[in-house]
Amino acid sequence: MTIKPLDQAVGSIEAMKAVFARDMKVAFRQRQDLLNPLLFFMMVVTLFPLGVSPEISFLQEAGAGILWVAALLSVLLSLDHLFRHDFDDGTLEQLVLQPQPLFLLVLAKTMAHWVLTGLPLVLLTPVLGVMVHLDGNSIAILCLTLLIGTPVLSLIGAIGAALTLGLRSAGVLLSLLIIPLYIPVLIFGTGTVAAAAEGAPVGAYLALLGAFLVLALTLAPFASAAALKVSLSNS
Amino acid sequence: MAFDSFGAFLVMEGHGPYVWASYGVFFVLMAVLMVGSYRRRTAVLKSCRQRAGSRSSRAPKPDSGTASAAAASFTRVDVSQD
Amino acid sequence: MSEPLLQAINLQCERDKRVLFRDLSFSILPATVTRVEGANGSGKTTLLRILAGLSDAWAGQLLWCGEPRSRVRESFLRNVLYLGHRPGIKPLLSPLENLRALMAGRRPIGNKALMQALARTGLAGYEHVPCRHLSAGQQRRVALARLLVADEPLWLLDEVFTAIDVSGVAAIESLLQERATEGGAVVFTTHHNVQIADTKRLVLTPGAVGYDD
Amino acid sequence: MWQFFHKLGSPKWFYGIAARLMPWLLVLGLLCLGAGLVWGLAFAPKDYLQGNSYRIIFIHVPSAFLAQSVYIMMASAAVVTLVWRMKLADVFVKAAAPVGLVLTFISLFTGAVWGKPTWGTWWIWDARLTSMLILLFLYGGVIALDRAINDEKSAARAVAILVLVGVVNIPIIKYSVDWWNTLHQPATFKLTEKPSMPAEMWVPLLLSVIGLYLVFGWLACLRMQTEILIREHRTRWVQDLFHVDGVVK
Repeated sequence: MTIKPLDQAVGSIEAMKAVFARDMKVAFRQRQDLLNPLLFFMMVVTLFPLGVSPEISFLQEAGAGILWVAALLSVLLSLDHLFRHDFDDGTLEQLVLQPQPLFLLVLAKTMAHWVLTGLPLVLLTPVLGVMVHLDGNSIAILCLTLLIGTPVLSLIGAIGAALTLGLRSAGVLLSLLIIPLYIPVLIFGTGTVAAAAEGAPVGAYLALLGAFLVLALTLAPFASAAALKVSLSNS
Repeated sequence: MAFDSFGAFLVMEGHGPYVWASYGVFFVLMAVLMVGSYRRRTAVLKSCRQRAGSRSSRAPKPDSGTASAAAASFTRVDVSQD
Repeated sequence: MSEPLLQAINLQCERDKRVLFRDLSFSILPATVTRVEGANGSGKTTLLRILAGLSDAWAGQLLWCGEPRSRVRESFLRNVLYLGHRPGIKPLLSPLENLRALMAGRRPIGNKALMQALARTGLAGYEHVPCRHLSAGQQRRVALARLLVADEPLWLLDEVFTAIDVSGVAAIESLLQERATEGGAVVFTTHHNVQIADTKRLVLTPGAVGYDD
Repeated sequence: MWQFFHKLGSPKWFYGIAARLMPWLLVLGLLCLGAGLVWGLAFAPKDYLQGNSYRIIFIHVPSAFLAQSVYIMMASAAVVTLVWRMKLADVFVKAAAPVGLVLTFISLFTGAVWGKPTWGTWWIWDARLTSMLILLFLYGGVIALDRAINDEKSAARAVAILVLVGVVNIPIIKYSVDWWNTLHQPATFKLTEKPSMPAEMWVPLLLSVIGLYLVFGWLACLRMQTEILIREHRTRWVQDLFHVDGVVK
């Protein structure tokens, strides 16, 4: 008596859903961790009026940039956890051994990461925008750029998180590797708000940010998946 | 020659410090890089040579990478011996 | 004799400039139980990770059903179940949620069967308790519950008996035995004194490698 | 063809070729570089706008140029590492990255020093300098990652992935920095862009670029040899390098 090799596997979409659902569930069991990036975001923004100047004119001019930098740093801070817990408890090994293409599963994980960190940051932005005296139009544009930009941050960051998995001082190394790659998104994110403040049309810039997102969506999961395999092979 | 004298060449109409600082940094860094790389190879070659020498003088081992582990006894160690 | 599931030809592994094993050739046939043996550091875990497709630190050939493994990777992954040192259990989730998540990508199974599997591993009543409140042995039992519902023809089990009590070990022995008579193949490592009839032995000794039936 | 490819990837073969090539690379490289720099420093006419400070161009441009092409070369090697797993490719990446870092630093430093007499300030957030600064970060990241991973094979593949991700980003970074630059300051006059450069200026510039390329070739060969010796010191052919008829040389 033998068992015939199996050929039918669970579809990729179903598998992605399961990965996404598990990450959400784990995150909501530990709600405090969800608040940390948001608190960090608010604190970094608070540092600028205190450290530089609370003058309305300065804040109006620098506000969009401050919020973008703060959002970027909070995403960066949260990236270290993206794969680390899974790596420590062995879930990641099982993920890599799933029969579906790994880059899709990684994409599902990255999407969960964005929903849990990027999206709350965007939702919090109007409040902080008012605190740095941005006008309504600028706040709307800023939210829009963050909405398109933060998924890019998560996608690119996942590559760094996968590369530095299991290394000593992974957190600092992760920032070193990833910050240079964040620069284009930052430039266009804040640039769009600045252009809008001057009354220039921003459609083209938003489209460009969208192009970044599409590019990151198509390429980054492959790089993250390859990096995950390398990191696991090394462990 | 674009300059009238050697002195003028050094001063470069006031731009001398900038030009010479740039060239200085370039030469120093390139020299450090080149000499450093060369000396590193020399050191590695030396250690390889020593290894080759020690290997040819001793009986050749089949493979140094796979030393067999001695059987462990887990008997207690007498710490008063020294 | 049936076709081998997994075949290793002249497998060699080098880690940190140290050769763990070389010229290792063997076949894993259906309906067999193979025990990988060797001292600490002889490369048992590494071998299982290589066989599972987790580690790249190898040279040689690995065939799955007669074809190079890299060419049939997707089908290979569907047909192999690997349980490692780290059992893949999320401390924040309950045994039921963990088991469901682990099966989701391979063989989605209804709640009833999952509950039954958990009950049969001795976790009845703990199905909804977050795993971090369970003992190490109980957490491992959650991972082992997969074996009760898994349909993969080849199981690679690394140190499955760790933290399992005596009666549990006996139960797992008979589970593996039964799996082999059903036609599945099992490769496992352990330092426990395990009695499974007709166990093949794959002995890893530094430098030289022996394989006897 | 395949045999040739294999031979190309063999460290032993490369070691021999490099040893034969290196003297030529060094001598020709130093000659070109020396000729270009002496010409540029002492004989090229002075620039009518910037005066003598423009003579920094003869090291600034070659090092900036090379710093960028070294990264492109590393990216090509990274593809080879990931696709064909050729050992030599990752030896090259490892050997070249620190050289690229130093060249990037030189171009940044000379750019900053050049800025002082030209713009009246040491640092200006000019598009070129900013791009080079980001390139410096990219090099730093590559080297840091390589140092952090102990296992040679894993390090090679991880670094290859990072270099490739970086090279996809370089044009995007360059484009966005250019755009950012026009947004924030109307273009003043650029350091290295001249409407038309007389031959007495561009010939020495070309000479020093070629010279620096050759010197880089020498450096890369040298550092790759070192890395190969470290990795292969246990193999037969390395041992044989030191034996002639059983006697240690």
